[in-house]
Amino acid sequence: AAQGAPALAQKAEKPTLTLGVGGKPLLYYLPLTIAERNGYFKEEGLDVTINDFGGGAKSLQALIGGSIDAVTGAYEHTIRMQAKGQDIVSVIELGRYPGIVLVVQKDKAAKYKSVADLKGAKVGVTAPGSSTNFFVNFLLAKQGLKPDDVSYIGVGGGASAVAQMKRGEIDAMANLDPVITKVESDGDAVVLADTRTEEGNQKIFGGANPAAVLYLKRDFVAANPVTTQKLTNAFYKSLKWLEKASPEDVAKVVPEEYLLGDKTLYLAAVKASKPTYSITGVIPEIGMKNALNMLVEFDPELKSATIDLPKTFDGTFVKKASETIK
Amino acid sequence: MSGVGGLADATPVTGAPAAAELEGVRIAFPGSRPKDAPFVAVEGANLRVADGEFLAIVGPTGCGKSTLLNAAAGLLVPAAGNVRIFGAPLAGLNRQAGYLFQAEALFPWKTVLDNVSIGLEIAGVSAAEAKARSQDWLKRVGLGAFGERYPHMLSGGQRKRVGLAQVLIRDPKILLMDEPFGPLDAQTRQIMGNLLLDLWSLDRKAVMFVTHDLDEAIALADRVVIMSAGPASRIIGEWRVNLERPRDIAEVRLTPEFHALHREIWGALREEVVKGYRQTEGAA
Amino acid sequence: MSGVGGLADATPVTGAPAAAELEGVRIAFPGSRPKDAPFVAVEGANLRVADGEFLAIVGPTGCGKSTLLNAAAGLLVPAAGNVRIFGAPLAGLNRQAGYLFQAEALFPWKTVLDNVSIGLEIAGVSAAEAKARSQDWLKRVGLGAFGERYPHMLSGGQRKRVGLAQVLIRDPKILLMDEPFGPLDAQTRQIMGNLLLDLWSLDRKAVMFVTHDLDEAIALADRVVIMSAGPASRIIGEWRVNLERPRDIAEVRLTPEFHALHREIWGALREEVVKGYRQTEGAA
Amino acid sequence: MRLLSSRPVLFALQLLVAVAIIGIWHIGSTWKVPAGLISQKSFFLLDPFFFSTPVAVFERTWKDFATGVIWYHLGITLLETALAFAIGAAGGVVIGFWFARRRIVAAVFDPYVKMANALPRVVLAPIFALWLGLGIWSKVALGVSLVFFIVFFNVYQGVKEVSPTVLNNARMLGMSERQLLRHVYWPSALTWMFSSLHTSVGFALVGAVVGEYLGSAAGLGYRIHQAEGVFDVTGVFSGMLVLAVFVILIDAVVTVIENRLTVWRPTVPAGH
Amino acid sequence: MRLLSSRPVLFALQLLVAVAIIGIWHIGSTWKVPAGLISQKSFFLLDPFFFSTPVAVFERTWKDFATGVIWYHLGITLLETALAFAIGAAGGVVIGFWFARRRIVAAVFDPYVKMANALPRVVLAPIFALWLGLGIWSKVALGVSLVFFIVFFNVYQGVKEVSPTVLNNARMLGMSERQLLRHVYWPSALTWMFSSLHTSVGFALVGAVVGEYLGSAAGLGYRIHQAEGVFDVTGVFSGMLVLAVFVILIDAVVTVIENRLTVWRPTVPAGH
Ligand SMILES: Nc1ncnc2c1ncn2[C@@H]1O[C@H](COP(=O)(O)OP(=O)(O)OP(=O)(O)O)[C@@H](O)[C@H]1O
Ligand SMILES: Nc1ncnc2c1ncn2[C@@H]1O[C@H](COP(=O)(O)OP(=O)(O)OP(=O)(O)O)[C@@H](O)[C@H]1O
Ligand SMILES: [Mg+2]
Ligand SMILES: [Mg+2]
Repeated sequence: AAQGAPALAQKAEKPTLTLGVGGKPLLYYLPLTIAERNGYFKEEGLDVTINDFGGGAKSLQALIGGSIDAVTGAYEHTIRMQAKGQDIVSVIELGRYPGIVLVVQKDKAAKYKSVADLKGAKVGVTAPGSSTNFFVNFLLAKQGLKPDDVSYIGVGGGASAVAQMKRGEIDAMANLDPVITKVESDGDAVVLADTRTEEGNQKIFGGANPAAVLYLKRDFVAANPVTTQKLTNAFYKSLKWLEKASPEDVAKVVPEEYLLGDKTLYLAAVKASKPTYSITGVIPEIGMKNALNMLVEFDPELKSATIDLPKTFDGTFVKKASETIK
Repeated sequence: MSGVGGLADATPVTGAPAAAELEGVRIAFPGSRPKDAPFVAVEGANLRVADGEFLAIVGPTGCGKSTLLNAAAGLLVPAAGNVRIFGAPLAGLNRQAGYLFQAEALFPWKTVLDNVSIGLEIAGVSAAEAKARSQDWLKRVGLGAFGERYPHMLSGGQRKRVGLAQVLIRDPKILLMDEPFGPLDAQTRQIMGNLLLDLWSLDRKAVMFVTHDLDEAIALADRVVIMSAGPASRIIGEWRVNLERPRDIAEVRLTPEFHALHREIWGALREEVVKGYRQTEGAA
Repeated sequence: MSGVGGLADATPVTGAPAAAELEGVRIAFPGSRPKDAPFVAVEGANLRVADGEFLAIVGPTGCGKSTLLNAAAGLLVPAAGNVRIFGAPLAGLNRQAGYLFQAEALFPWKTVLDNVSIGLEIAGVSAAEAKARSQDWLKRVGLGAFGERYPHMLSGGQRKRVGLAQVLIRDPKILLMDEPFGPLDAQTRQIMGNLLLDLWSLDRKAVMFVTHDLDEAIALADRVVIMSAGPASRIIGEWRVNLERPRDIAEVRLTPEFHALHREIWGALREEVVKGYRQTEGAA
Repeated sequence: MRLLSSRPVLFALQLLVAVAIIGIWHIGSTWKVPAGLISQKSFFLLDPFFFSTPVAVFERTWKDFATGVIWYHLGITLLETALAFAIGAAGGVVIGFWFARRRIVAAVFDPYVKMANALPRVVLAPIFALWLGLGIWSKVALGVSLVFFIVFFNVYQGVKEVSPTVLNNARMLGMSERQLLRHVYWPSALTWMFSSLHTSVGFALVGAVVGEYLGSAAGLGYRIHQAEGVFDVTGVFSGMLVLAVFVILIDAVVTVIENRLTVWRPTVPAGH
Repeated sequence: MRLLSSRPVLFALQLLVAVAIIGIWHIGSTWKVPAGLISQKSFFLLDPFFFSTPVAVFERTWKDFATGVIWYHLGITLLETALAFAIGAAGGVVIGFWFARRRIVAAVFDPYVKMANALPRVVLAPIFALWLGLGIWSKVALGVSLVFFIVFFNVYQGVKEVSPTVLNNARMLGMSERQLLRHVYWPSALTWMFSSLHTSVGFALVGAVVGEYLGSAAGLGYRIHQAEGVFDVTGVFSGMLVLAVFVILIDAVVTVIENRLTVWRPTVPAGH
C-alpha cells in the first residue's frame, strides 16, 4: 500500500464514520470489503463502521435520514436524488460496468435466442423498479419493445432467484453475481446479454455505465473535505489493489464466511466480475450519459426533470488520490 | 305477634330516613332475542328497611328477590321508581352496603384468607391486622384451618361461609344477603344464624335477608315480606315478627307465637307459588 | 319404621348386584401448597345402593358428600377401595349415571331448551323430537316460557330446575343428585320432589340424593345415611324409611312415624355437626 | 357517558382522530421549522422525503382507484390475505384443539412449535419460493406462518380454560370426544379464538404484503416495493393507506361473525 | 397414559421427534434420488444448496460457539429481543387495560389500532431507522410493533372476560378503579396475557432479527443476512438453529413465571 500522502498530514474532521451498504457480501461492493480487510481506512486514520442494509434503497434512505455519513451504492441514486431535490454527490467510482446479466432458462434457450424474442416472456428481476428492471427495459427498447411486452417478476438477488431459475418458473432473468455464476455453472441458464465485460458494455451501451460509487451528502463533503479525501484514498487504494489481484488473492482477503457457501463458485464469480471494477475511480462523461439515458427512458418523474450531470460527480478527490497514491 | 297481611301496617314514619327505600321500582331485562319485548321482572315494588331493622324477603323461585337486592345495591338501575339510601337518592353503587351474592363470587385467584381480608385491606387496614382479623372470622364460620386454600378446593357450603365472612368482616351499615345459608346443613345454619344475630344486635345494621326457609325468616327477622310470583312481581304481604330479642334460633321455633305466624305466612305464600308455577308454565 | 343406627342393618345381600357400591373408599386431595400433606376427605367409606333404591345422604357441610358422588360418577378416582357399578368395577366414567351437580353446570352458550335437549341429541334422538320432549320437560319444571333464554338470564332456582330437566330427560339408570332443590322455595321443592318421586316410581332407578334438608331426605328416600364430619369422613349411620309408597311429600310429613324417625336421625346428626365444626375450627 | 357512546357521536370522535393525525402529518410535512428556532437549519418536522404529504397520498390513491390500476393488485393481495387467514386460522384451530386434547402430543411437540414460531419468516422466503413458486402460494405460506401461531396458542389456551364443572357435566351427559369438541370446547374457546383472529387479520395481510415485497409480479406489496425502488414515498404511503382501509373492512366482517356466534354472553357491565 | 407422561419418557419422545426431523433432513440432503426413479435427472429431495445438511449446520454452530465469534452477535440480538418483549408486552398490557376499561377510548381508537396492526413492518423499517437511528433501538421498535398488538388484543379481551359476579362482588367490597385493576382485572386477565406472551416471545425475536436483517452492523440477523449474500445456507441454518434454541430458553422462563402467578387455578382434568 502507498503511504506518505499529504492528506495524512491533516487530521480528519470526523474520523469516526458510519458507512452504509446494501448487501456487503455482494461482489458489486467488493472494493468496500477489500478496503476494510486490508486496513485502508485505518491507514487513513478513519474509524469506519459498516452498516449493512436490506437493499441499496434502504442505505440511501439512511443517508438522507442522517443516520449514516456515506454510502457505497449505485450511481443512479445520485441522479434520482437530484430530481428529488436531495443534494447527493459521488466522489469515486468503484464499478465501471453494471455487471448485470440477462440470462434465459436453459430449456427455453431455443425459444429465446435474442432479446427481441422475449416478447410475452416472464422475466425475473431483482426487484421491481431496480436497476436490473431498468436494464431489461433498456434492452427491450433497443429492439423496439415496450416494458409492458414482458411480465416482470421480482425474485430478489439471492437463493430465491436461483430457485426460480431451477424451477423454470421464469423464462429469463436479469441479475448479478454470484446468482449468475451459480445458474451458469449449474447449467440452468444461458447468457443473452452481459455487462460484466468491456465488449458487452460496448455492444449494449456503447461504453461504460457506472455501477457502484461512493456517495455522500454535498453538505458533508463541504464540511469535511479532509475526511472525504481520506475516504476516497482508501477506496482508491482498494481499486489499485484489485487491479492487480487474482481471484485467489481476493479469496484470501475477504472474510472466511464469504467462501463458506461454495469456494469454487466464489472464485468463478470473482473472476467473472473482475472487469467490472473501476480502474481510475473517475466516472467518464459517456458513463454518466449512459446512466441518465437508461433512467430517463422509463421513469416518468425523471423525464420531466432537468439533470445537471456534472453535479453528480466531484472528481477532485480521486484526482488528488491518484496523484498521491501510486 | 300480630301478623297482618298487606302493606297497610307499614313501619310508622319516624324522623330518621329509612336505611334503604324502594319506591315504585320497575326492573326490566332485555328479551332473549333483540326483537322480543323486554321482560319485566319487578313492577311497582315498594320496600322500606328502617335503620337497624332486620327484614326477611321470601317468595317463589324466580320472583325477583335477587333483582330487588341488586337494585338496592345499585347494580341494577330501575327503569322506573326511586331507590333512596338513608334518604339520599342512589346514584351508582351503594357504598354503604355489603352484599352476599346468591351465586359464587369469591376471587378464585386469592386464598380463602385473602378473600376475607381483602375488604379490610381496601378500607386501609394494615395487612397484618387484616390477616389477623380474617383468621379470627374464618374460625367463627368454622373454617379456621382452611385459610391457605383456594376457593376451588372447598365444598359448596364452605365457599358460602367464606363469602359470609368476606361480607361481615367489613361491618357495613346495610347488609344485603341472598340465601346466605342455602347450601348449609340445618345445624350449621343455626350456628351461622346465631352468629349473624349476635353481630346484628351489637350495632343494629339494616339487613335485607332473602331466604327460602320460612322458619329461618321468622326466627331471624323483625319483619317478613313476601313477593308475588313473577313476572312483574311486587311485595304483596308483610308481617311484623314481635318475638322477643335476643333470640336463640333453635329455641324460638318452639314457641306457639312462632307457629301461628308461620302458618299464616305459609298460607299466603303457598297460594302465590302455585300461581307463579302456572304462569311460567305455559305463557309464551 | 324401625330406625337403627350403624351399618349392621345393611340391605340383605340378594343375588342381584348393587347398582352402585363403594367399598372402603378413600379419597385424598393434594394439599394447598405442594409441601403440604394430602387432605383426606373420605376414608373407608362403605356405601351400597341397590337397584331401584332411593338413598338419601345427609351430613355436615364439607363432610364429603359431593366427593362420594364424584367417586360414584367416576369423576374422582379413589386412592384406595373399590367402586362397582352393577357388579363391574368402575373404570373411567360411569356411563349409567346421570349427575345433577351442586355447582352451576349448564352450558352458558346454549339456550335453556338446547341445554335440556342436548342429552337426547347425543343419544341419537332426532332434533325435532328432542326439542319437543325438552319443551315438555321445561313445562314440568315450571319453565315452559323460558326455552329461548340463555342460562345467565335465569334466577338461581330457575337454573337449578333446568339442570334437573337436563339430567332427568335422559332417564339414566342411576341418578346422582347433589342438593338438587337447594335454591328452591319450600313449595316448589315439594312440587319438584313429587315430580321426582313420580318418575322414580315408574321404573325404579337407583338414586343417590344429597340434601341438607332432613325432612326432604326422609320424605323421599328408602334409606337415609349420615356421614361423619370431615376430614377422613365416612358413613356412620343408616336408617331404613318404611313409610308407605306412593307418598305425597307434604302429607307424609304429618305422620307420627315420620316425626319419630326425624328426631332420631336429627339427634345423631347434630352431634356430628358440632363435632365437625370444632375440628375444622382450630386444627392447622 | 350514554350520550358519548351513541353512534353518530362516536363516529364524529373517530373522524376527529383521523383529522388530527392527518393535520399533524400535513403540517409536519409541508411547514418548515424556520432556521434558528430549534436547530441551525430550517427543516421539516416530518421530512416529505420519508413521509410524503397527505394531499399527495390521497391524490395518488384517488388516481389509482379512478384509473382502476389498483384493483387488480388489490384483488391479488386480498385473495392471498383471505387464503392465508383461512388456512392459518383453520390450521391453528385444528392443531390447537388437537394439542389441547392430547396432552402427550402437546408435551412432545411443544418445543418444536415454539421453535418454529421463532424462525424469521423473511429468511424462509427463499424456501417458500422454492417449494411453492412465485405465484400466490408462497405469499399465502408466509401469511399462514404468522396467522397459524397466533391462533394456535390462543385456541390451545382457550380449550384448557373450559370450566371443569361444565366439562364434567358434558361428560356425564355421555358426550363422546367429538361431541365434547363441538358442544363444549369449541363454543368455550370461541372468545379466545376471536381475540386471536382480530390480531391475525392484520398479520395475514402483513404476511401477504411482505411476501409480495420479497418477490412477486403483482399485488400491493409489489407496488409498494416498486415505489420504494424509485423512492416514491407517496406511492408507498398510498399503498399502506389502501391496506389499512381494507383491513378494517375484513375486521368488520370478523366482528359480525363473532357477534353472531357469541350472542349467549352476558353483556359486561359498563366500566363507569 | 400415566407412564407416558413421566419426565424421562417425555424427554425421550421429544428427542425422537428431533432425531426424526434431522434424519429426514440428513437423508434428503445427502442421498440423491437415482435418475429415472422419479424424474429424468438424479436429484436431492432437499437440495443442499437450499437446505444445507444437518452435519454441516451442527459443525458450523459448534465452531461458532467454540471460537466464540457468535456470542457478541447473540448477545446483541437477545438484548434487542428482551427489550422488544418487555416494552411491547408492557405497552400491550397497559394500553389493553386502558382500552378495556374506557369504552369510549376503545371505540374511538379501535379502527386505528387495527390499521396500525396491518402495516407491513418491513416497509416501516426506514422510518424506524430515521427516528431511532441504526443502533439497537430501531430493531427493538420493530419487535415492539409485533409484540404489542398480540399482547394488546389478548389483554383487552381478557379484561372483558372477567366474571360479572366476581366483578360485582369486588365493586360492592368497595374497590376503587385502581384496586379493581390490581385485584380483579389483572389476575383474571393473566391467563390471557400469558397465552399471548408465549406467542410474542417468538415474535419479539423475529422482529429483532428482521430488523437486523434490514440494516445493521451486528446481531444474528446480520450474520444470517451476510451468509445469505454469499449463498452460505449452512450459515443461515446455523443462525436459525441458534435462534430456535434460545427462544425455547426464554419461553421456559415465561412458563416458570406463569406457573408462579397462576397457582390458584384448578388443575384441569386430563383429556383421557
Ligand atoms: N339478565 C336477565 N335477563 C332476563 N331475565 C332475567 C335476567 N336476570 C333475571 N331475570 C329474570 O328475572 C326474574 C327474577 O329473577 P331473580 O334472580 O331476581 O329471581 P329470584 O327471586 O332471586 O329467584 P331465585 O329464588 O330462584 O334465586 C326471573 O324470572 C329471571 O328469569
Ligand atoms: N379440590 C380439592 N382440594 C382440596 N380439598 C378439597 C377439594 N375438593 C373438596 N375438598 C375438601 O373435601 C372435603 C369434602 O368436600 P365435599 O365437596 O365433598 O363436601 P360436601 O359434603 O359436598 O359439602 P357441602 O355440603 O358443603 O357441599 C371438604 O373439606 C373440602 O374442603
Ligand atoms: Mg335469586
Ligand atoms: Mg357438596
